[in-house]
Amino acid sequence: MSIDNEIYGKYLREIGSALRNKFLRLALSRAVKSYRLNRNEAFKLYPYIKDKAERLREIKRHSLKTIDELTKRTKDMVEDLKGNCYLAGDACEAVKYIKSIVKEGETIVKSKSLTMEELNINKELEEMSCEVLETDLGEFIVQHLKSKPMHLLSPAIHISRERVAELLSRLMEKKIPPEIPLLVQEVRKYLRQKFIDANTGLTGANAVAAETGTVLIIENEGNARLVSGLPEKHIVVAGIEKIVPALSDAILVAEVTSRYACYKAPAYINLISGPSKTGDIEKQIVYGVHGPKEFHLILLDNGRREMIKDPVYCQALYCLKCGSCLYECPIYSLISGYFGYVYMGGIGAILTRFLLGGLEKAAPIAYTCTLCGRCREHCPMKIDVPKMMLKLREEAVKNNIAPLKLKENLKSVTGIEI
Amino acid sequence: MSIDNEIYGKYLREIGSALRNKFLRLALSRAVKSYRLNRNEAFKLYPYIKDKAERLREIKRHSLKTIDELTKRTKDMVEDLKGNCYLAGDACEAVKYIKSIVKEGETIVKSKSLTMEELNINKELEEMSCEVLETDLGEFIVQHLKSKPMHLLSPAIHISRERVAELLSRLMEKKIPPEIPLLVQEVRKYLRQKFIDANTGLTGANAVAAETGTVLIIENEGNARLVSGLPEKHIVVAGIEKIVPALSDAILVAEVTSRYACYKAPAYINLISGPSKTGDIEKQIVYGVHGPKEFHLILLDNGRREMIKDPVYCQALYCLKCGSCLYECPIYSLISGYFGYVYMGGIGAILTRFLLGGLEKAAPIAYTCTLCGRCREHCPMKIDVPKMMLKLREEAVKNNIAPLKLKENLKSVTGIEI
Amino acid sequence: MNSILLWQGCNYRNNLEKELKEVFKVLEKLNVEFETLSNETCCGFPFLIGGFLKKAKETAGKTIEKINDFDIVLTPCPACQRAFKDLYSSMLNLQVKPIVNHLAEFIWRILSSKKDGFHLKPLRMKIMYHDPCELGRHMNIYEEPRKIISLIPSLSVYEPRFSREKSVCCGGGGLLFAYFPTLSIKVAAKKLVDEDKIPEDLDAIVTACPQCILTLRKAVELILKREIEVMNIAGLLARSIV
Amino acid sequence: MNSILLWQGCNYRNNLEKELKEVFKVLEKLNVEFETLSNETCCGFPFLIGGFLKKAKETAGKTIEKINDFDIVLTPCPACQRAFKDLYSSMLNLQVKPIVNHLAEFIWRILSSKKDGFHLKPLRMKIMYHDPCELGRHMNIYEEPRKIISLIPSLSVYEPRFSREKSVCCGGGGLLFAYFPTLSIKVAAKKLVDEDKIPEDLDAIVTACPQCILTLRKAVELILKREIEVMNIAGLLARSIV
Repeated sequence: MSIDNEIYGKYLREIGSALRNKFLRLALSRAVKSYRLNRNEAFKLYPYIKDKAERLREIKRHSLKTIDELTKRTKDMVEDLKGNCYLAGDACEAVKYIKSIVKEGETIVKSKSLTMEELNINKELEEMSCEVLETDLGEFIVQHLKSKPMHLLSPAIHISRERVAELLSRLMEKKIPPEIPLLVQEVRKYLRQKFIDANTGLTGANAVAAETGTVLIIENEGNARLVSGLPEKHIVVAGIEKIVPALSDAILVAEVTSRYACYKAPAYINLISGPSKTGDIEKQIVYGVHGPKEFHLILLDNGRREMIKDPVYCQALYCLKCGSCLYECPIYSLISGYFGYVYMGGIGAILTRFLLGGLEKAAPIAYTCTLCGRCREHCPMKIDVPKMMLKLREEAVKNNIAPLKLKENLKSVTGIEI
Repeated sequence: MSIDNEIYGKYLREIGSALRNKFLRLALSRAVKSYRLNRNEAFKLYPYIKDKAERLREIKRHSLKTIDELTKRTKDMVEDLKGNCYLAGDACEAVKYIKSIVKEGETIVKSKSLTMEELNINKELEEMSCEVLETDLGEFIVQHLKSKPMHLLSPAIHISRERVAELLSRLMEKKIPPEIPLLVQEVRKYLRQKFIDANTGLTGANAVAAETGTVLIIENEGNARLVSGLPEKHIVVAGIEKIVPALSDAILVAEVTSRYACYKAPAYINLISGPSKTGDIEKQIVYGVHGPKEFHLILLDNGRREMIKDPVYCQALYCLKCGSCLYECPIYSLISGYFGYVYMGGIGAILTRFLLGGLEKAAPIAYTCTLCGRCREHCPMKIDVPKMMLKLREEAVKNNIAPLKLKENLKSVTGIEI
Repeated sequence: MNSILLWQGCNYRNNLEKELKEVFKVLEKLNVEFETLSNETCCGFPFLIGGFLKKAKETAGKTIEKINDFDIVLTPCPACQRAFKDLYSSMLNLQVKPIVNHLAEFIWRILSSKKDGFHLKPLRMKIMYHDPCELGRHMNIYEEPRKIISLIPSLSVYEPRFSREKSVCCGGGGLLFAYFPTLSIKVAAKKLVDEDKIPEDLDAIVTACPQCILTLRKAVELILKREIEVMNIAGLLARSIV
Repeated sequence: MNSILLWQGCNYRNNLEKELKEVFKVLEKLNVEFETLSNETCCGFPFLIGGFLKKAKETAGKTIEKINDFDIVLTPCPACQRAFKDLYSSMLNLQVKPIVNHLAEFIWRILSSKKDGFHLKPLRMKIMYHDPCELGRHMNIYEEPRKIISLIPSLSVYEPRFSREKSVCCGGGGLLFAYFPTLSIKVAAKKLVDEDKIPEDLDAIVTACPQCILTLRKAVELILKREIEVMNIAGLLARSIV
């Protein structure tokens, strides 16, 4: 197989089949419609949100500039609060650390985290005979159907209620009709016992406040609260770009992310600082009361410091994963998560390049982008994706992996040999 | 029995016995010492906290002035998010509402809330054959020992590890040694099953953000997360004075409260907006996923609007319940919660007068205060407790319930008949 | 007087000959004296955005030699315009001497300066103006095409719900039309139907970029299967100007 | 010259006669001409803070009549001072004409103005100054007593960890000494031992309020059972001034 085919072939075939998927088309246009409706309502309720986004952009810029200081304060604070804070240089180190905390055969509950995907942790933990469960409804469905998440916020957008009913009927060994509220209840029941049995909870973070060593998690279903609240051990994996100076900055992240993700208000914002504790008997501090006894925060580099140093790519780390760019992207709104690898959409191409997949996975995405810049208009952080795409393509060419078909085509159009 | 004896007699006898309680004295001086140590450390870590307190004072002042607007926005938002918001005029109405939601024989878990004490809800629910469990460790101990909470933040400060061990041995029907970490673990075990069985969770709130309809709960043990996260129904009772305009204001409440309560960072700050929800299957919104299906916010007046109208008493509603004044009060640091009724300390006298107990319960506290003003110096909101005490005493005299002994004594000192 | 070069661009030269003639016609009607190059080749834009920077530099160097003697370079292609005005300098560190104008800017300047020197006859048709990404979001030109359109009597203009900064791409940008034409055309069809929600009685889509014309035209023909014209703004003007 | 009234206060008149004599002595040494009232009665402060506002108004009215002819009212009792300067107006809406000074303020003014008109002999003792709540937190007078003390040679001053705005109450404020003396004295004892952590070799506690003197003295006698003097700042000065 040629390198070109290896890099582009499967990707293009997937897109081709996505284009023929009628349910996906229906689901996507439903999703885009509800997204826009919610967005308009959310923005009307919060007239100052654009100013807040602008303020946050400045905070993010400043945070990346002072990342070393911020990382240090975070670590100091988490440890001061008797939590553990580990600075992982790459995915390998992070996995090794997690494996040193988790024991063979544990039940492990997870709540949605893109960053965790960089670790391929499910496979790693399953090798330790652990049962690893995604608990976000969409992720749960995708995991059990061995499918691929198709959206940051609605990973199972491409799966019909009938397929979910089939899946659950199989899991629960009884006939479950394809009614959505019922399906949700059955997943609740199924996972509730898993939550209770779980030894370790794994989550990501939407922001980390250095000043207080606080992890912030936004969610709607209430699974992250249980993942981080019931087991004896809670492990958080967060990219270093999630760190902001103060708690109020982290809240700004939550506000801007939520609004641009079109929530009037997310049901839950969880702020967690170290393990649970009490001094209620004779003022003696004991760790691990109703919540975890062990709290581990893994701050992941895994290519991020390299990004920070690059004046063009750097701003990709401002990304809040609000998904605002996706539904407004002409390509994504047609083929959803197929336009991406793990990180989706145009911005996903840059993250893929640095964090997970490398240039070979990023290049096909970069060349599927129309460079139209609509994402930049909708991005709360005004991330200049087209500009970064140009640099990605430049890198692809330098590495001799630009798509052959494109080269041929350009030659025939311009009459110039490349 | 004379009115004077009824009002002052039992109270003075309790104080007398508190003065003779050696364990209480030891526990209190231990508590004060650790409070001051933690306070110094916390203030050193957060040099701007006094400015934040000043900003918050302004926000509180403004919020009380615009309480009608804020209440309306809160109700609108909570309902928009498919939660319920009930404006309770008094404790009776609140109780009636709660009883309309809770069913006979339910298991009910509670997390610490002073406001809830105004409702005497435990008794009310027990009459419905419900099992009502305090889940904050200190409250749990106090509840099961049928004692009285002695501090806002450390309700069981007056109870020794030996007495706790005795209690737990009885509850678990096995011998449990008086080692504090072990005691904590046993309570965890005992309550974990209750959390799982519970039908309804009751909590208070440290702040309510009107803009987003969000309830904020600060805690360290992780019980509030389970109370508000596991049962099908979550009921919040909050005084209307807890409402602030925006989420960032609520976070300011959390920061100032925590710092003045001497936490470097509380383990958890929970932000809850409506019931749990998902749109993960075909974008159809379903309420009640891993968290509660029903969310009820009760905004309680119960005398607060009367306070707001009074130019002197009004500022008692700025109180964050941080407990900062208590350990620095010459009376409280000697006799703890005996200096108070349900709401403790000097500030407690004013709250007692309006919210729970009335003037007859407030008067003995008011006359036990030295009016020294040390609380005002330590209060983040600079609440002028001595000034309000003078007004309370004036009211006591007007209602003919000033202490007889004092009158006699003043006569003998001044030679003037009162 | 200024020397003016009409830079035609590959797409016009190779694929849009009829449209190119309309450009000539309009410029003549407006009494613009201009030249064209007999040896015009690619400006390098496809190489620039394809990542082929070495090739782009080579091509750009040659192009600059050809155009630098003129005072004004005029082009109906916003990609060429952007290459000259922005990308040559930002990506290749090369400078272009002449003033570079997109055709729409240039035409509007003339139309607005000599109010009585020409006559526009009414066009009884319903059109929609599509903002090309290269012209709009990338070069910030939104108003001139609309102003030109507004001068034509009797024209009914449909403004889609997303336009200007929020306009939806035709699907042909970023070389996608060259790399993956099926996807490109599907984007165009979705744009017209789901995003712009073009009305039943629309007669024409007017735009200002040759790539947009090609992509949208394909979508109209192959997927929408409707009789909607897709035309350059010069083509519209050519019909009206007397 | 100004007419000066020394308002003695009930506590001095009834319970601290020795201390009152020391006040007289100091004022005489400093050549202050002053009068006292033979018909001095309660200023009304206890009624004010006890909630007995009607009685307070009655008492205050009579008091004002007695003191309004003077230019300056001088008092060793900060409660009386606060009544005259603050509470009469804020709680009763009554105004007092003369300037009202606490003794410590007044003395410091004289001492600081005539540097050479007096001689202070050394006192070889270790003292702690206790800020009375009425004088400190309520009237904002923290420095004058300390400045007076600092003039006395050889004196060793122990500054407790909580002082000035953060000073711990003696337990006698707010009529608690009248209402619940046991509690009051326990507060005083706890204050001295746990809060001020007074050193082993402390000879005296100096303060500027008769109620503080009484409460702390009781605690020292009954609970601490130590031989520590509790004295007024005038008492200290009386010993030193020649």
